[in-house]
Amino acid sequence: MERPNRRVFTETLLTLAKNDRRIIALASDSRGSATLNEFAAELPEQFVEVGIAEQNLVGIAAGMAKCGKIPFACSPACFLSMRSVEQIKTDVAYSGANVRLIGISGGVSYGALGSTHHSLQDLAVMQAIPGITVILPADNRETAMLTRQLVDYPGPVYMRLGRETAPRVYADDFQPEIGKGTLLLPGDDLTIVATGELVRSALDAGYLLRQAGIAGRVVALNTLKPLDTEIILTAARETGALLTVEEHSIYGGVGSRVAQLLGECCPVPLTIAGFPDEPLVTGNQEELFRHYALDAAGLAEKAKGLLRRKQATRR
Amino acid sequence: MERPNRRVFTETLLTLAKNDRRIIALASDSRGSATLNEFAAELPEQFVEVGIAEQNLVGIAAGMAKCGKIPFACSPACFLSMRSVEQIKTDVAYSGANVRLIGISGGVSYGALGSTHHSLQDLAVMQAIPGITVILPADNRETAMLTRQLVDYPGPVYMRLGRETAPRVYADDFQPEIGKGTLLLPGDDLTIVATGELVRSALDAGYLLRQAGIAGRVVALNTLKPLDTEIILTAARETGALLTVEEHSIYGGVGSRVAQLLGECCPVPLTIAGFPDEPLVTGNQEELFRHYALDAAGLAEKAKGLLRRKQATRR
Amino acid sequence: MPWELARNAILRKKTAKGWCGLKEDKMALSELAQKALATRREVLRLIYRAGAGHIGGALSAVDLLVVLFYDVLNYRPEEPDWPLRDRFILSKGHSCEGYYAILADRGFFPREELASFMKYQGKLMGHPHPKVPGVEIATGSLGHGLSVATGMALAGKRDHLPYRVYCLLGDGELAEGSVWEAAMAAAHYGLDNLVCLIDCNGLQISGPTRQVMNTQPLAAKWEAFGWEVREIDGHDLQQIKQNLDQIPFTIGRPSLVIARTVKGKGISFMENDYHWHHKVPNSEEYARALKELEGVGPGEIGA
Amino acid sequence: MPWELARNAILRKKTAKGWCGLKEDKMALSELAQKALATRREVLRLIYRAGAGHIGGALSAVDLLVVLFYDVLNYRPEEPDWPLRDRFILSKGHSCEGYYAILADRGFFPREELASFMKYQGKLMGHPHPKVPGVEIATGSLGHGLSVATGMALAGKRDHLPYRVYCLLGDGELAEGSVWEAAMAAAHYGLDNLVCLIDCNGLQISGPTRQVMNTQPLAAKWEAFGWEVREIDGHDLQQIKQNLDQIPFTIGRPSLVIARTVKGKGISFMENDYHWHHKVPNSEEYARALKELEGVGPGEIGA
Ligand SMILES: Cc1ncc(C[n+]2csc(CCOP(=O)(O)OP(=O)(O)O)c2C)c(N)n1
Ligand SMILES: Cc1ncc(C[n+]2csc(CCOP(=O)(O)OP(=O)(O)O)c2C)c(N)n1
Ligand SMILES: [Mg+2]
Ligand SMILES: [Mg+2]
Repeated sequence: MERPNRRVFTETLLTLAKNDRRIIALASDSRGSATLNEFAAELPEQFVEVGIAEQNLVGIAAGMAKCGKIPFACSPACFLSMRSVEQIKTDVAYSGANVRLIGISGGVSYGALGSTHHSLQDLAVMQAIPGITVILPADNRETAMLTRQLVDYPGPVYMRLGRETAPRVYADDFQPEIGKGTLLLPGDDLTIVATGELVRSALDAGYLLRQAGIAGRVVALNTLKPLDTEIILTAARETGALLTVEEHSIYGGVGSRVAQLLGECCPVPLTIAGFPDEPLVTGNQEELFRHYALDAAGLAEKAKGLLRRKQATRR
Repeated sequence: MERPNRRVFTETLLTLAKNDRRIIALASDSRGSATLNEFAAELPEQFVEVGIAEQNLVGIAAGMAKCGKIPFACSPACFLSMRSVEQIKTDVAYSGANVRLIGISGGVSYGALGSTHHSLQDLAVMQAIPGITVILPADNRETAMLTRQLVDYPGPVYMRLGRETAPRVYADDFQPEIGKGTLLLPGDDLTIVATGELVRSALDAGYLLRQAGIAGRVVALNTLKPLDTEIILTAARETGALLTVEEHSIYGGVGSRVAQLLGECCPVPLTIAGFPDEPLVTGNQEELFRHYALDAAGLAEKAKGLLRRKQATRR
Repeated sequence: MPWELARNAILRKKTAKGWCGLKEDKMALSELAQKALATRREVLRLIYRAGAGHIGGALSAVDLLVVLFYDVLNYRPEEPDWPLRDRFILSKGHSCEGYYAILADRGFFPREELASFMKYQGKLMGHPHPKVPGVEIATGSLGHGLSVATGMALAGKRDHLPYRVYCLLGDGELAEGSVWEAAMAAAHYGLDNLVCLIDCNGLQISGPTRQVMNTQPLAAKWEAFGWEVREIDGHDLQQIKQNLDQIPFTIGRPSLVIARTVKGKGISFMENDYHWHHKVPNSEEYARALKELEGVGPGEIGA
Repeated sequence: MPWELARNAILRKKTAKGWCGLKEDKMALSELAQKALATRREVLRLIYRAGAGHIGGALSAVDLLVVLFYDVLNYRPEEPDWPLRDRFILSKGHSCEGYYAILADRGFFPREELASFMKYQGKLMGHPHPKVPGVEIATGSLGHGLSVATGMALAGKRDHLPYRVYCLLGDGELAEGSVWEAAMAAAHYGLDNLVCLIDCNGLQISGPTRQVMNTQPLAAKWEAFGWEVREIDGHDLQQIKQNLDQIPFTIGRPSLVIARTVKGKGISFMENDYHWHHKVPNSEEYARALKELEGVGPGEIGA
């Protein structure tokens, strides 16, 4: 049964932490959202609660990292990536502290709670800070396996996890790797490049396109930085058109990073699917995905538009 | 005689404020860097000092804006755009408070003071926040005229100003407008799109190219958001290759925004000139520009490389 | 400036009688109690219908909100931007349900709007936003409100206007450093037109505030930061009213009200239980809770 | 845990004698005074040569740094990552000149490196960065240091290690809310292995701290936040030493030292003048200043 990635993360972390005293979980009154209650109860000496103080969360984590700990600082992505971003820039990234920043309930997970609770700028700012690996797992399996890899991964990391149940994407023998994209569906008409928990919608869009006779390739990125440039450039060369998909502002995230790569190496038509640069309507995550055409049907439509554009330029 | 843009800004603001009691200048122990000492002395009732507390600076400015004031919150760009960014997102942008955020000594103005004092992520994060106009004037004249336009410009604004003397770009009859790009030098071989105080270097690079027999077009953007898409797309169609120039990370700023526009409307070869995604060497602003090939000579070389790429793809 | 204080006192009196938007005269305590009960019922209903919301902190804040909006604040519902209005900022923005219920009851927007709470394309989100009439600023991220309130109070001082600014914070929220930035600045500028109320229910999401991150002792902290502090029972309407009638507590200083409250107040099985921070009652719990909040009278909201 | 405290005391004693990297025994006060003078000279020289830097706050902090690095802290310059070392964090990172001078004198890096201060491709930037041996974390943005120090002290507690963590802040810096987040957490976790020193020179960039943004009364604030507070003369080497020898001031609480200092200390025309926060002396001023700092003796740095 599928579960929320944040829950899978915490369970994995607890298992790891039982055999590795270096691992510390930190929360900012975010134990519930991060599902860290069990961790706090079982390993109180490896748990740190800082209260509602996200700047301090990151500073403390950096200090502990510099003393040999492997801190996982878990806080809602909206607050972690904004309220404490200067600490992330300076105490973590610039100082090279091995902190794992876990952005819980990322994107529009919090739906109708409004913009204060949406993290739609996190990829933009994290990407622009040198030295941070930016990870967005798609499903439970990937979350568990990347969490394991995180323990001894060098340098600071930002990992964003969703709040709701994450539908399965990968088979049981899938071996994800940080920094390596995955070809999910072959095809040569165009490529959908998706990240995070929208990978499932992108894959479903790929199937919808098949039904419409379009061979859409689907590629998943679990890491925005460092980017798997190889898989994207291959897709650009072989399919000649890319649709990027992300739970983020259309500016500064996956789409803009891919746009940059294409412009610098292989200019082809591109469509960026994400949240528009305007205040969002009220709604839960699913409603917002539908409203802004980020569900499978919406993505398939965008892909068709892109294909028409590709064909028009070729003519 | 040319002077630093921050100084021109403050003088203009003081002149305006003398006739407009709505205008408030706010500082966070940044009076010196913002050259607000004279303002504070002449108009104490329109000046607010909050001390070293950038979050509070923005919150207070938002509150004053909601009471009919036109607050200009002036603080080093590195702190303003990061330490208080969640206040900018929520209190200013999301709440629609008419605050003018003035990022002083932006980019690498503070040179050898190190990364804590560089603002190379500000454009990325501001661009991803809905509702903020992002302005980067090039020279003294443009700074003065845009400052005047800011007073009654609707909605929140982030304006970034440099610390050092800004060399002249524009003639005395130039009429800049927020959101409107300017063609500085005609040419059809390629286009250099530059922003902020690097416009001058871009223009000089254009002249260097001429000497080398290359007709490089030079376009200046004083506004990143809303973007003058017209002038960029025209350049893309007419010159077939773009080099963007910014005092910012290569990720998430002007280059990535232009890349996105090109990918979505007119895919052509692109080169993004900015600071690489790595810790910078020690140096003052000029040394850093030279080191990272953002001076006129460096930009001209980049342009030549781009031209070769354009010609290769055409062949 | 003592002359200004005297002038403001006169202006505020006039305001309450003549300029103010309140149709009725000041309410009797019994009426306020009815309003509080009705507001609690509406909080429960909103959250039950939406299947979401933050019930514990909404209920602990009701009595403070009722005294503020039915007795203390000057405003004009038909002219929400009236420049002389007192400002209210719900810094603990997650407690928006009671706030919405009261704004609707006072006529800032039609009561029917309440049905859209957290619904697709609705106007009322899970945290306050200024597109809702009566809301001054977006909150929901904790620790922002007092800075904004400080800016508003400072603007009032600079313009010599008689309005006051009231800001409500949670006790867990006091761990945010930004609160102390604002506290320091408000005292520095001597903003005696600023009132901060702490909904001191002793709990936050993860448990008792003393255990999660102890923000106590509140009085000593705020006094050291230059505020005039009073501690009251946050569910005693008369005490709330009496103290808020004495603003500023000291001339030249901002006023702090530490309101001792009970999280989940009014619904026995929610009281003092941090799990009810944002748990949503099931149908059986809803019925039981509604029953406990029964009461009749003219003050009933949204009945 | 009293047993742990006793154990740590024993371990720390051992450390000072045996494990520690210090070649010489503890210094006499007169030697410390020489070091302070020499450090001030080096501060002046670094800033004059670089044509940049923050001289006022660097000079006010010298005596605190000297006592810390020549008397109090346990460390091994040849093994800067030694796990049992005491940690020092210069939260007011702009005062790096004295810090660099002392680190070089203690052997963390070759003295010649000082010549690269703020120079193109040099190692020593205008604010500390951990690529410089002896520096634990990058500072320069104010208000970060105490959180990091709190994390280090907490890690020490969790691992039952005897090291201590010392953190130096400016008095203007205390306006940053993040400082109070850290202060609250350090007290919450009873970090008596954490020492915060305030370089209380009464000035910041724009003027007297009382006017810019009054962070006073310091003692009342920190006490309310749960710290044990002592106020000392920040230029009296003996007083500094005596008080730092008594850490923790109280078992189970973090210790705060309010050091009354003079900005620009040691150079008469810079003393108590906020313009010298980051003004760079011209050649005439340089000569005059150097003359005031003359003094001879074995402790001279970089002579
Ligand atoms: C900056 C920020 N961090 C975290 C949260 C998530 N959050 C919402 S309510 C809450 C607990 C608030 O506790 P308290 O201030 O005591 O409020 P009350 O008990 O009155 O509900 C938290 C942590 C938030 N809204 N904003
Ligand atoms: C977050 C942040 N805001 C602003 C600055 C700019 N700044 C550098 S030093 C300084 C004044 C510091 O005053 P104080 O803490 O009293 O230090 P001291 O007097 O010891 O120099 C300021 C505002 C900064 N470095 N970091
Ligand atoms: Mg509470
Ligand atoms: Mg000072």
